[in-house]
Amino acid sequence: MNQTIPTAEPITVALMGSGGAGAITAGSLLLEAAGKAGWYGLMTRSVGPQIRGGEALAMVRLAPTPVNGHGDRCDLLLALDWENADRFTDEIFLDADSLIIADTVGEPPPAMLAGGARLVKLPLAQLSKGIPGARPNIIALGLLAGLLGLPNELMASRVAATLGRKGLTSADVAAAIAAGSEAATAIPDPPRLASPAPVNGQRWNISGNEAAALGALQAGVRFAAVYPITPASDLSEWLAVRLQQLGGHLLQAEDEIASINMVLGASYGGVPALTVTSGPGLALMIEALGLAVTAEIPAVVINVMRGGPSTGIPTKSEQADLNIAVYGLHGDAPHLVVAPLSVVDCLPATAWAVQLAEALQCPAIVLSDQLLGQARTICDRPSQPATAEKRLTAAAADRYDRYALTASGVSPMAIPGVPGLQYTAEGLEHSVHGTPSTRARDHLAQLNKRRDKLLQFDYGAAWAESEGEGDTVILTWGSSTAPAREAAAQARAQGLAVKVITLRLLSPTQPTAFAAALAGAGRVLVVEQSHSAQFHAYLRAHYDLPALVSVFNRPGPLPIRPAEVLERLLNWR
Amino acid sequence: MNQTIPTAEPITVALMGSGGAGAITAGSLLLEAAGKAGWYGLMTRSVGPQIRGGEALAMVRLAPTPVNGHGDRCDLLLALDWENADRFTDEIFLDADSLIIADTVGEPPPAMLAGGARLVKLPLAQLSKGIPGARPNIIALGLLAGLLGLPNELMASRVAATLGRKGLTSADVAAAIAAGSEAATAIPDPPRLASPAPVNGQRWNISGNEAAALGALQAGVRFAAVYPITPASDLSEWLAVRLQQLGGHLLQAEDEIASINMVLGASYGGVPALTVTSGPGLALMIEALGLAVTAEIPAVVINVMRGGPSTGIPTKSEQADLNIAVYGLHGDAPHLVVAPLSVVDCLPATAWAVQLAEALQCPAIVLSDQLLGQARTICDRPSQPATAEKRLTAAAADRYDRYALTASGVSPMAIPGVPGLQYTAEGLEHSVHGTPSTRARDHLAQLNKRRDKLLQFDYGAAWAESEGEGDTVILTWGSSTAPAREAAAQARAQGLAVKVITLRLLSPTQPTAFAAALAGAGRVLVVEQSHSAQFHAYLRAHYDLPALVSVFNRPGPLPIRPAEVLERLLNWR
Amino acid sequence: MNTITTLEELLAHAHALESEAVERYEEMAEQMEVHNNPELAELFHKMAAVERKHVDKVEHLAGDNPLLRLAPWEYRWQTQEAPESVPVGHSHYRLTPYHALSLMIACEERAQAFFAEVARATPDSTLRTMAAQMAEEETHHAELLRQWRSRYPEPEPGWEVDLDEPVSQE
Amino acid sequence: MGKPEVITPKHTAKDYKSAVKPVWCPGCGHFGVQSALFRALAYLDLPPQQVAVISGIGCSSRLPNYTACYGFHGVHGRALAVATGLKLARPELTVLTVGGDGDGFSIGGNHFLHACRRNVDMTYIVMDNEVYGMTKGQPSPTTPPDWDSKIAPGGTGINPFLPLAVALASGANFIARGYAGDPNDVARMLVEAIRHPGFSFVQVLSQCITYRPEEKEWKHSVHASPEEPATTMVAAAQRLVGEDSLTTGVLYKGERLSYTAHIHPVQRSLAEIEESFVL
Amino acid sequence: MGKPEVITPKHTAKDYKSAVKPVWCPGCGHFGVQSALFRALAYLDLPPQQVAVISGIGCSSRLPNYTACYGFHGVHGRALAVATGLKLARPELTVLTVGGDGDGFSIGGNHFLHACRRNVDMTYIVMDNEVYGMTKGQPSPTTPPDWDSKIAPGGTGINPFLPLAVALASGANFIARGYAGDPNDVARMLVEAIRHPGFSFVQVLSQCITYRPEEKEWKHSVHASPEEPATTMVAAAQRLVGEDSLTTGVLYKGERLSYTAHIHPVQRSLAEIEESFVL
Ligand SMILES: Cc1ncc(C[n+]2csc(CCOP(=O)(O)OP(=O)(O)O)c2C)c(N)n1
Ligand SMILES: Cc1ncc(C[n+]2csc(CCOP(=O)(O)OP(=O)(O)O)c2C)c(N)n1
Ligand code: SF4
Ligand code: SF4
Ligand SMILES: [Mg+2]
Ligand SMILES: [Mg+2]
Repeated sequence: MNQTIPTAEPITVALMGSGGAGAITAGSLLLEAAGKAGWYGLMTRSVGPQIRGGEALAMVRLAPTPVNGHGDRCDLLLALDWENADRFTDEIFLDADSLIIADTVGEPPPAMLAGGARLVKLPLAQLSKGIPGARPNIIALGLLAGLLGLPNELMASRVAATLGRKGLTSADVAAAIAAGSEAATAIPDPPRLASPAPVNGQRWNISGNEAAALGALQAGVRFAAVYPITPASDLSEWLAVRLQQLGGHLLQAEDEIASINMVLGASYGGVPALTVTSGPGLALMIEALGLAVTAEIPAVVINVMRGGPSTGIPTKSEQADLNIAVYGLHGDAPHLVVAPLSVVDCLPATAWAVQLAEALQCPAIVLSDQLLGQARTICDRPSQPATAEKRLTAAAADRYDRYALTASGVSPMAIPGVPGLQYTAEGLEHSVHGTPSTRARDHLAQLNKRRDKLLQFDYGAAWAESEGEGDTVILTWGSSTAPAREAAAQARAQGLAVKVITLRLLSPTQPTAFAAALAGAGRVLVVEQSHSAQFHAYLRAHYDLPALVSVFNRPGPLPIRPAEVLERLLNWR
Repeated sequence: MNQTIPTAEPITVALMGSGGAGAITAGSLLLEAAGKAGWYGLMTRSVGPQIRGGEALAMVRLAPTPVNGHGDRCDLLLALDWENADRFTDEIFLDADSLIIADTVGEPPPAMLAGGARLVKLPLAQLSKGIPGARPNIIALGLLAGLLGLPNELMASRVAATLGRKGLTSADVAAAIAAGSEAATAIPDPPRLASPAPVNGQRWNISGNEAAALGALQAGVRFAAVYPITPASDLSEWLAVRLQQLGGHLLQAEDEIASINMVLGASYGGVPALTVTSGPGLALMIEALGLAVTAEIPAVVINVMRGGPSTGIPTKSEQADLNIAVYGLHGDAPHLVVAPLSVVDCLPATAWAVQLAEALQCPAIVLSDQLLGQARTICDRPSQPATAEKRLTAAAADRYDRYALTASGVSPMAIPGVPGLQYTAEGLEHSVHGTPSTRARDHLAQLNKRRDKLLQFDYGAAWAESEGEGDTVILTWGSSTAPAREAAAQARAQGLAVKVITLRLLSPTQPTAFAAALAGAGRVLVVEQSHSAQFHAYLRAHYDLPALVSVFNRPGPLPIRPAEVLERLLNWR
Repeated sequence: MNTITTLEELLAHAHALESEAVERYEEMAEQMEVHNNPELAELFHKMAAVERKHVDKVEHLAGDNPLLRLAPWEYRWQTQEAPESVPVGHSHYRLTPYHALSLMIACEERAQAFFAEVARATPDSTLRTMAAQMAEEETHHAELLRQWRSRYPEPEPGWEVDLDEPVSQE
Repeated sequence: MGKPEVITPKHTAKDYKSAVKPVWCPGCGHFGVQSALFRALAYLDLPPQQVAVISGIGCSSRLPNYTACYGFHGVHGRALAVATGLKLARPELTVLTVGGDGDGFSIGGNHFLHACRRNVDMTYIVMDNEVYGMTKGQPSPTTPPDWDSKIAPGGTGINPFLPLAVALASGANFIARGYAGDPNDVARMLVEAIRHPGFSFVQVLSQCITYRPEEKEWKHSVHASPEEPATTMVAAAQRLVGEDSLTTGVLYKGERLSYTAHIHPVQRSLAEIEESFVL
Repeated sequence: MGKPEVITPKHTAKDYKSAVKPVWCPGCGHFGVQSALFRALAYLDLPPQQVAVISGIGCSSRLPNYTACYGFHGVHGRALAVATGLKLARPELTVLTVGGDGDGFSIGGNHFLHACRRNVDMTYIVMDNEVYGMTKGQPSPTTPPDWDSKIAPGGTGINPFLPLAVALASGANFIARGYAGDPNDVARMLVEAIRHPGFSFVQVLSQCITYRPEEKEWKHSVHASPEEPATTMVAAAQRLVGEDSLTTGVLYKGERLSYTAHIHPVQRSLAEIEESFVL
């Protein structure tokens, strides 16, 4: 083992390889092993355009405290090979403190050395040759265990548990890990992890998409109809198995239009239901979402955003579906839009969205993104949904008016099967009874009702999260929260007081709560990952902002980095 | 003939009847005859929910000067019967100066007499009995000719030309008109029309939907694929015949998704193409519009708005598809949105939209509405499209980059068939060549290009229309223009200087031109027909407005009335 | 199966056989480039170059006589494609040189079998001689490839295993 | 049909009728379909609250509001998807989908294909008038190619869609054709259709007197199939491809298992699922 | 097949190949379809600029970028609509639509139905691997009901879609099935399909070696139809309903007139049309 003093900072390890080198698998195993050893962590991945055998990059950040995003730089790059490494030069920031470990064969692209990173070559492939079934990526895991101070046994047991099926014996795994770990001793001055704090409570290993699905289940979803689409399909796939186990059902529909309409059918039948998609699929669901608004049927769409417009960049993240989510429906169609602000928050945010949809008899769009959804985190056990809002169902009555005007705007909803409450869910404008009507007074009454039920509802504190205090406020949402918060922390370290407000409830707007949260703010920096500054335009349209507003918006496919935000905080413009 | 002095004001005649009484036909004939006699006019209609035999109302406004909207009150209601007249009490404003003429059978609903209107009963049905083939509505036309001072012969010739086919002889028509006209003499003090000015140039009789279709043809559209939907189908139906005559083609597709994709196919093939729809159909086209943005394919969607959300109120007008039109696409997808501001303007506005779409290789949405589209007007011959922007096509080159970065942002487009320029129109993000790319620099370059080509284009003065001058500015769009202008005129008459700015180009936004147009404005009244004040939120998001902003927004189904706007001008709040 | 009866036809087949091999090897080389297997990319490029020489040779044999060109489905292969084309399903991004050479050997063997069958079935002696000669050459090619292959160890079972999952795109 | 069944139902046809008055044109065939449906439901003695009637948009699709059952008047062309979701979520309900030829075969074609294929236990009634009634008389997929209309002057030139043949090829388990002018016959088919497991498709020729007045002639041209329903796809294909589209009766009864929704009993608790995330 | 045709084409297969390298997995059947297409186009000697290749989204739908023809890589499932618009606007082009079973039969099902029915003169090639390759191996409409996958654990339980039978019932004018492992045979079908007037549908069994490695076995199980193509719908229905889905060959050749687009010569000028509005 090396003797360097561990730093208190998180460290970021990049694992890169191509054509089946197993970089992603290695990254997951590193995350898991570090988690087992008591660290928190986050792993994201980046891949080439090939279905298989493409170049791949796993970025793993580990720390003794919770990790929500990547930092700006990479401490350690482990290159299993250099094929097409060029693709990743934009994503791996190496500086003079960075260490690159690579196989003896091949050379890094010059860009990766430009920052002055130290390059150490090791015969990874060579080392694996001697051990039956071993591969360079397993040697690499041993090496990382050695470098980062993870016990060899722990690493070996994770590897054996995952890869055992693929014909590797425990002894061979142990030998491969040991060989790698041994090789680590030859590397002077490696980046080291601060020791983990003692673990209190349960730690979970979960992806954002899994978290969203679990949140939905916790909130009572028992039916889903979906159509596969990147980067949302893994959510559906996880959900399919669990719904089956829970006595519910997930159906792969013929298309997205069918999915959302099936969801409306199930929900009309009284079963909380959802669908899962990404931009192009959401575009196809727009018409039916309008029906859900008018006919007042609860429904949830989890939209895992990817690079747009059109088919765009399906494997990468962007926050550019905000417009379609909040404004996309034709006519005046108020509805709910909720955005998780971290990988872990995918769980409570989605659960909340389901509850709100049920309670308000309205469609809710959950705006997650590829970065959150496909990231995997080691975290504390996520909290259960805070509230338990449910659908208000109708009881027998003399005359049942499905769309009765009530104080809350929410009318009791009859569930098919209950005698005496038969009604027709109606997409035409209608009277309180649900009979089609073209009358001005019916239209106005129902428009008011559909708006007011959303506006009058008490969303409590969950509408936003605030961190820090200061005259300078960052306004942001979703996956931009992590870099914004990290930048704010760095600014604070430099003496600038910064408050970060993240909106979780994007629609309906919350002008009063917003004004309170922003009270006293001297200037606002809006941070978002979109080319046209959609979030800023949305804030401007519906909220009062201070006179001094600066906007940092940048499109994907690269995630927003803390340094970019910090630069805008320090050089205000 | 009566001796009352004709007023200089326009007069509004309502013709009402049910179950085959022919009120709408009578309205059209009145409009036409008045047009022939030298008057300008506008006719709108309102109907019950039945396919046939429902209650119907034709509102005809006539004046010696061009008519763009209805006023606040009705001078003359001619009720062929009183069946279901209740439905129209919100639409026919009768006051003490109003005259109601009705058959001797039946009684008006009390609401129609509440304003103090004078009721005259005449034996219309009785009068028609004696004349073979005549109906009360023809007698009524004679009556109106007599009352309004239209020559009997002129009216008779219009009726004969239109209804002749239905088995009515000219002599019988003449007799019926004469009988009605004769009956008019019995009515003291009728509303009278100011004499028309001598006619200079051609007068046209055209509906907004026809005007839009003609504009598209003038701008070169030779292919259309549509799916029927109220209130847009009549546009398609008119177009179908004319495209056939012009050697083009209109195809009724299986659905709206097919329509818009067919349009993209034809346009990719080099033929300017469009589709026609209303809210629910537009919702289904959203995904393909994103493709048109990314693959840079010109395409036009004429969206004739109706009451929303969802199936809503299909036969009535509303301006509530603004959000979906400007913001509905997923990802950052800049595109064009153009709104005609009067029935006649449907022609040049649509022609302009086609030209812009072609020149900017981008989809354009024309936001018309039921009020404009289904209204019929007697107007001066509409002006030809002012400009003649065309698609920039590619010529042979060594290497053809379909998405080359150019100064204007517009890249020459190859048309299939031309050798050496083969390329693939691509909905994935791509390099300049059109090859799929996930690289940050390609994404940014293409996002910039797609935005900048729209922003850099010189739209000239057509982006908006301004009327009047004053410290008080009304900002409005589309069919709200007519009542806003009429209110402004009335305010001016009361000493309040009001300027009315109507935006024709809704997207992209024009901040510089807007600021210039608004320079010196002390306060702004936003006027729009939507429940959630979509236009106001859009203006707030993208333009700088003065501190004093008031919003008059009201949903459909009733048209905005000048008096409502005037009230807001006079009692600012 | 009706057989080849003229020299013209034989040359046409030989030409198609070699040129389709070039195309397939180039295709496989590209696959390897895209899938980060540079060693194999090089190997397949090399093989394409070799086959291209064979194309030239057939063209030379034909002399001034224009080569007969048949519709793709009119060739009388005994296999689904021209015998020297690696069947589409046999590629893999984790191929090793050993595999690649084995695929190539199989190609040469199929080509040998094809020409041998032509030689066997024809009553025409000129044709027989030329086909036999071609078969001979293919045997030789196969032999050279076998020698080449002997330099590489036979890959262990599981060579195709990729620990990473395929990627979901679009 | 053998000996008449003696029934003592608790419900009569009018128990299924709501207070909402149809906006249909007097003389419209859809009235006949409505009567047939009420008679069938009464015969089956289904409590109205156990029946859900799902539709899209069109004159025909207005039906749910006219029934006293649970109704769903959704968007154009998507009724079968709504019905599928409902039936999977609430298998104990009797789910009926109703609509027009435009709704079902034009914009709704994909859901029609896949509903047939999926074979969820429900009944789909298409009131086919070979035209778009609601939007003023445009051609639908079943309209004859030479039918002149404003939107397709001189006719579409497109061969009519064969709903029964497509239903068969796509996997529908029960296929019948009725005529709105013979509501009792349609009622009989509906009873059979509802009882038959899996996806049952009943096309009812239902004249649009406003835009296709010539359809009044159907009463002379429809004719009952003299044969028993086919029970194999091959036999049915023989009958349904190239037939005259005016033959009424139950034409095919398949034996495919209906989609069970794979709804298993609960095997695992949410807590156990959560447990799987624990490191 | 008689005497070999002697051809002296100006184009060879590689004239149709672009410089873009496929991202397809090595071993993917789509390579075979690509070869077949290039060979067919070369045989037909069509100038690449006269050919447009239209697709949706999927591994298979990536093909246009790999050709040297005019290409269109649109959105998922809508290729046939794009192709229809293009062909009607530019009848002189050879329009080919390509894509996968997911793109064509799942999300694109409605356009498939209506393209068959409309019978516009173009060729539709579906590279059927009975799976969604691009999105990681979900079942498609043609996937066997018991194929286990993450999204449908234990199988979908849904009978596979019969593309050829549905194409026939919907009105396709030419129906064939090929196998990607036999590109020359596929090329032959494509040549016939392109030459045949009206809507030609060619399903090509094209293995997905990544998600359906068992499809490598197709090479043993596909078998050429011993019969000549059927020429009537009834005869074809007999063959296509209840067949084994592994029979290759041209299975149906119809004689329906292709949709002429009703494109009449110019009959009236715009000025004359404008005249009609003059009061
Ligand atoms: C998305 C969408 N597109 C189009 C329409 C317009 N529309 C309403 S009903 C209808 C067709 C109705 O025809 P059909 O289903 O045959 O019913 P019918 O009126 O003939 O009974 C159409 C096209 C719509 N409401 N929504
Ligand atoms: C609207 C929309 N929905 C879903 C997707 C995701 N998607 C991309 S390809 C594909 C299926 C591809 O399957 P198939 O057409 O069979 O092609 P293959 O990859 O098997 O060749 C799906 C569902 C998308 N791009 N757009
Ligand atoms: S238009 Fe036709 S389908 Fe509609 S109600 Fe009238 S007759 Fe019936
Ligand atoms: S995933 Fe399947 S269909 Fe896609 S390229 Fe790979 S083998 Fe072909
Ligand atoms: Mg119909
Ligand atoms: Mg597939």
